[in-house]
Amino acid sequence: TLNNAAFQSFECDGPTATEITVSKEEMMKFYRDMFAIRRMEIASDTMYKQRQIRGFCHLYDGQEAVAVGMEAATTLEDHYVTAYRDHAHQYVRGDSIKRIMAELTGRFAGCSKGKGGSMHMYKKDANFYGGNGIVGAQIPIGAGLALAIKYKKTPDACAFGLYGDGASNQGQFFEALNMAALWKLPFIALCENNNFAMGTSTARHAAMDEFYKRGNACAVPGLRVDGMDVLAVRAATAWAKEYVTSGKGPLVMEMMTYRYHGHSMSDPGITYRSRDDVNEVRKTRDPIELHKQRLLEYGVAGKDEIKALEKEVRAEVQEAMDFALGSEEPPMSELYTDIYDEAGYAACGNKIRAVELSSSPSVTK
Amino acid sequence: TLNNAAFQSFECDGPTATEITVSKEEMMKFYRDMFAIRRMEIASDTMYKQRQIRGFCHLYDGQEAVAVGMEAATTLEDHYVTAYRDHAHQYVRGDSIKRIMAELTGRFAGCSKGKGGSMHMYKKDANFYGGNGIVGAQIPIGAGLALAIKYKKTPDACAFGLYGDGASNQGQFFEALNMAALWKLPFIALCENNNFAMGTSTARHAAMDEFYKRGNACAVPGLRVDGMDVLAVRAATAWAKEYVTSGKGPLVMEMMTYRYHGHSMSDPGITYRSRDDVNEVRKTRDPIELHKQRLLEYGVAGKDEIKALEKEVRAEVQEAMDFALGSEEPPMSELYTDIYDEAGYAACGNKIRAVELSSSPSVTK
Amino acid sequence: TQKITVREALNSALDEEIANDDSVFVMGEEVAQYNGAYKITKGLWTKYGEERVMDTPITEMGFAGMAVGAALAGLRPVCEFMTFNFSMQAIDHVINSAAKGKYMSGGQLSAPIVFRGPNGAAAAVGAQHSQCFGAWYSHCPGVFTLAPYSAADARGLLKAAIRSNNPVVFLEDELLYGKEFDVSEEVLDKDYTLEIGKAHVEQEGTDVTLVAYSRWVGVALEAAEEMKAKGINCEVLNLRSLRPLDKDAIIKSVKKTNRLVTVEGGWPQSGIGAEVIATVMETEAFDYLDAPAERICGADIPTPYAANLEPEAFPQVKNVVNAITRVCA
Amino acid sequence: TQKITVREALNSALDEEIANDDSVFVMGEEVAQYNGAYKITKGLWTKYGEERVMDTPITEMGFAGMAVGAALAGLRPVCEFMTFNFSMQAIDHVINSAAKGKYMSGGQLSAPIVFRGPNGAAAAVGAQHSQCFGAWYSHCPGVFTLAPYSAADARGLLKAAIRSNNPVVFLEDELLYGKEFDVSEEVLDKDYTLEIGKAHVEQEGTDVTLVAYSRWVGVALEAAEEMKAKGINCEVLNLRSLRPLDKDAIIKSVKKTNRLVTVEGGWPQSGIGAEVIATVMETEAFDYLDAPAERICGADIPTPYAANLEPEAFPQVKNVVNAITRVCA
Ligand SMILES: Cc1ncc(C[n+]2csc(CCOP(=O)(O)OP(=O)(O)O)c2C)c(N)n1
Ligand SMILES: Cc1ncc(C[n+]2csc(CCOP(=O)(O)OP(=O)(O)O)c2C)c(N)n1
Ligand SMILES: [Mg+2]
Ligand SMILES: [Mg+2]
Repeated sequence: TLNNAAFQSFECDGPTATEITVSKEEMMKFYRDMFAIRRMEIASDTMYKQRQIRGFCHLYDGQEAVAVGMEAATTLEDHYVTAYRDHAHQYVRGDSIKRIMAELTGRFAGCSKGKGGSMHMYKKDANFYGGNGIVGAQIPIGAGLALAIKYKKTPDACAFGLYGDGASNQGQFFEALNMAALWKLPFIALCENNNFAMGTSTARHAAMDEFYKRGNACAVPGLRVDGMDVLAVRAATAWAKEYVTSGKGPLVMEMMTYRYHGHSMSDPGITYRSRDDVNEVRKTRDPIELHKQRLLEYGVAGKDEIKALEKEVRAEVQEAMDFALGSEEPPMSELYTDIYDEAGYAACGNKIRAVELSSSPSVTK
Repeated sequence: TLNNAAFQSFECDGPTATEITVSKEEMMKFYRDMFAIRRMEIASDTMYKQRQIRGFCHLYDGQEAVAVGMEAATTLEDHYVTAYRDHAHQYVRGDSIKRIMAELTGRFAGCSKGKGGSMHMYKKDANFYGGNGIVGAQIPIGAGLALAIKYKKTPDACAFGLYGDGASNQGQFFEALNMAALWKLPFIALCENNNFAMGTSTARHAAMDEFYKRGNACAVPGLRVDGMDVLAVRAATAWAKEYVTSGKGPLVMEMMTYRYHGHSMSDPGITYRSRDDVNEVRKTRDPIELHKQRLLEYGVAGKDEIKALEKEVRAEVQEAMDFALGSEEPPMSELYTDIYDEAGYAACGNKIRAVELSSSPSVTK
Repeated sequence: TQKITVREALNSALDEEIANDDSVFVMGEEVAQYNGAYKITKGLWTKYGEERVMDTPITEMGFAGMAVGAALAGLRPVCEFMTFNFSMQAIDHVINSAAKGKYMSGGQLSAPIVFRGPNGAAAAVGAQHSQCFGAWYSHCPGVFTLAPYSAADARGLLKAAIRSNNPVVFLEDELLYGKEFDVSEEVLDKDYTLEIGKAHVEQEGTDVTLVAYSRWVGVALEAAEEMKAKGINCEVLNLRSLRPLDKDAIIKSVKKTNRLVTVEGGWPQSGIGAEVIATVMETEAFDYLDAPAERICGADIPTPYAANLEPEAFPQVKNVVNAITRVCA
Repeated sequence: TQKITVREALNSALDEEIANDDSVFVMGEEVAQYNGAYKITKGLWTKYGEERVMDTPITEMGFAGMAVGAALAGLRPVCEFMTFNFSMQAIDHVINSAAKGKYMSGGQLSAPIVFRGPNGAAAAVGAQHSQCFGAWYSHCPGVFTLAPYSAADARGLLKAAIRSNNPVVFLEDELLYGKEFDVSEEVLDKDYTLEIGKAHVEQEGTDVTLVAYSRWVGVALEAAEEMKAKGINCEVLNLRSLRPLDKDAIIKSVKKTNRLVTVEGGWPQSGIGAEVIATVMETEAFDYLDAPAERICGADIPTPYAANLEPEAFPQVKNVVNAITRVCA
């Protein structure tokens, strides 16, 4: 049974069912996935502090229920794009912690061969299009994925463009939503509202901070969801997918969630909010704790079973760390590959200019 | 007495008075100004066809009541920026038809010395900032003017950013409005809804085409106004100015209007609408005709008086045409001036590169 | 041979490519029902319907981003900017979303997209509507930048661009749209494509190399014609592609003529001419130069409106003639 | 003399200019309460309040446009881009609204605005966060483009930029923010400004001229140091200003040393090095060149993340040393 307050609808009859059917396996999988993401992010934090991960690194702990709940209600036919806070999304779309960690540490075994880094993960074979470092840019890209779905007449598929509360002010959100509405695209603009854009709270960056209602400028309905409750996310996403694939046009979803870490690894995350604020969320709204209580309450699993699973996951994450650190950096030739396709390189005379013209290598793809 | 349907408010208590007090002089001035704009635009059409005006030329006939009504409710302390359809705005801000025509014909006596052309007229001394050829760009510029007004604590002044129905889809509209709302700027985002963005009707370009309600995404109220009735425009603008200067933040106004000409001189304007459509508006909603009927009805002026005034205006426009055609083109040295200030030119070594390096002139300002 | 305009060349190329491949579609402002602001897409909406020819609102950033998304998902959008001046609102998507995606994803993503529209100065449209984006776009790896001159260029390059798996910026010139060119049967073949990255010798010559692209090839050809009377034999190289830049062709021609003048409509600083000259400086061509090369470019100013000023802001035949005369002195 | 970092130089310059002129204010993302993403605006909000130091939402196009509007109305905004990569969302306002306004209005409008922030590659931030915009911005007339290297540059140029009535793009380098430089009393004076458009000879030399800007001046200086041991005496020219480009300084130095290497972090094609070389080609400096000039640039690729690859994508001391060695061979 879901909390009644788990959904708020805007200009649509959102999901009303508070009874949810879910199998034991699913319940356990949700726990496992959320726990794995949490451990992966904590491991990233550690490795960052040890300078094994460099540059920008945006962690997802606190928001796990969103990625896991969404994925539970979608298939790999559904297209998906998010911003730089992308590790968990890469994971739920089927990539391994090993490959994610290898990317974070800049290894050739990483999901982008070590060339993308934390912000740029992709899983094309699972229709996951990244991993975009430019705030807001992923929203029209997501709408474009929806355009392709409609164009190709893929039945029952939709596209998700995920963005933060800060990104929701970007003009291109409105531009893309307007077109998605005009063309009735199967597009879900999904806002992960974690209360802050870097150090700026929603109240300071958005004149109207009920982000699920922001489609009003384009007559697009919205749905606000408790993003800390994986079952609520799953149910809402299922409803939303049904809505947008039925030809009614796009939908705005707002997931109320929270990030525990600072914005990125360079942000301590406690200048614009207090430690107490963060602890309060950890105590009262933590998605993993909440789900664990459910597992116990409904007798899905006992404490020991959960402990065992946690141990297994910890080992898996440790193994991934070891794997990443032990694996090779990309060969130097990779510097010049993956810019064009083969014909493109041929058009360049198979030469790409290096820092020194005279060292420019021959490259064929 | 105004038509009851002249205003529609959104999330605010808009103007309610249907009784309007206006002096005879004002009534005559409105007529004169609207008629002058109409004649000026028709003269431009003629001159364009004679190839005396070149390039893009966007005419304002049909929309005269907006510029004239707005100006009647504002002072030169109020800042103002619009798009490329700017001849009438230049005029109501106090420039002469002569200087406007001289600009259109690329003469040195033009309001931009012949260097701007139809789309780029400005009257800095009257706080008119153009004249912008990039759809949507004028909206944040307008909000920035409002920021300056607030910053300088100019009492009772506000800024207007005028844009078309097509421009209202631009993301920067929402971006600017959000900031204007957060910072409670005295900004009026004023949409001249003339039904079309080039050849695209509002229904085809905007998923939600009640443009006065588009501030909803930023909790900004709106007001829709009969933009063919100069008195309604004046009353609404006065109300709006009062609203935004009282510290309540910005407002969106939508003026329902119509352009008779094609989008620009290269658009015949009858592929996406019929001649009958245009004639219907001319017959039933023409702002000048409407105002003339009022003058007669309320006994402000008799037919002869109106005729005399029209004759005077026609002569003035003819004189402006003659003036423009008889005046000098800019001297060749103007090619290189007005890019930087004096210190800027000095920083360039007082040299600006010409097409041929060896012909580069010395320039000092 | 037959005569067709550049407009007809572009229109027929689009038409054939839409017909040829289900994944090709056109989107942009006024491209469908209005037949295109410059009529390049004329008749396509009527013929193929709104699924293949889509009118967009005036939201360049939004629709360019959507076009990239559609390309990533396997379609082949042709995204029209009414003019390239407006692409500044969307340039983040051209560079950050389209050009860099393949690399950042370790090769996974591919964005087979063409951004096209008129570029550079037209007539009397003022400073905001006259910018040449050749140097900006060709500065960036990951996206090719093409600039046709003739009707054959237009057909062959546009068809090649649409068929390419790499993102392409396709810079047209409004003042060429109405210009007629002779074309052979081969050019009219529905599979006629030109190789991307190859310059074309428009006219062979022995005394000086003129390097140009887009409309400026025409100016160079006229100047060459004028010089012929003075006994100077110009080789005119039409770059066709600004990235990849055909360095071999430039080097080869300079080695032959020993002199170089570049002609472009864009601003001088870090323009195309600068790159051509730097290429000569850095390669064996340098040793063959018998005189310093010269650049003829747009003046280093925003574009003025007045009819007397505007022509002086861009290369005219006389300027090219002057430069050739100096270089060959 | 005293040591200050580039960060302190920028911060103190902003502080003093805000204090000095009521019309100067700072706006951008996280510039106020967060003290700036890179702490360039640290303490300013506390000191001057939100009327002078304004946090904006993440809406580059919107706030850049608003900053231009405010400038047109007589204020002097300093508009921070968190990094210049994000300026692509706003570039239309930089060029079409700020740079061209004065010209189009026949001199009426003036936009005394500074767009500033870190530019080019930082460390390990990937392809979308590493672009150098030096060549793009300096291509365009109407806006000046400055690029400080040292703390003195940073103070003197930023204060000059804020006081200038012309729009200025001010390209900083994140990797220099923490770098300390010796500065004299003069540099710390609250009216210390540097002349816009003047390059600075960082080190006199006789054998070869190294032309660089921003962080790459440091790389050039290190290479010069290394070459000294080999008996080669380099002159290092810090451009400071990319537009106006100080051609006289380049010409003067090349006439003296007869050899030239350019060093930049941006992409090669139509970059700053290309312009420097073309300048030499077109002027009397050409006759003084004893060897062809060489460019050392960022590799012609998007920026990779991996720790082993990334350094190879940008000029290192060894590359400059190699180039000098070749040019002086
Ligand atoms: C266009 C652009 N501007 C600024 C940035 C720098 N930046 C990266 S993330 C971020 C905050 C985004 O906040 P939000 O959208 O709420 O997402 P969250 O980080 O909370 O997931 C900013 C300002 C950027 N990457 N792109
Ligand atoms: C960014 C941009 N995109 C496209 C254009 C080309 N264009 C000029 S006006 C216009 C139509 C604008 O319609 P609307 O905003 O309704 O204004 P109206 O012309 O009706 O006054 C278009 C597409 C432009 N100038 N700028
Ligand atoms: Mg957030
Ligand atoms: Mg309109």
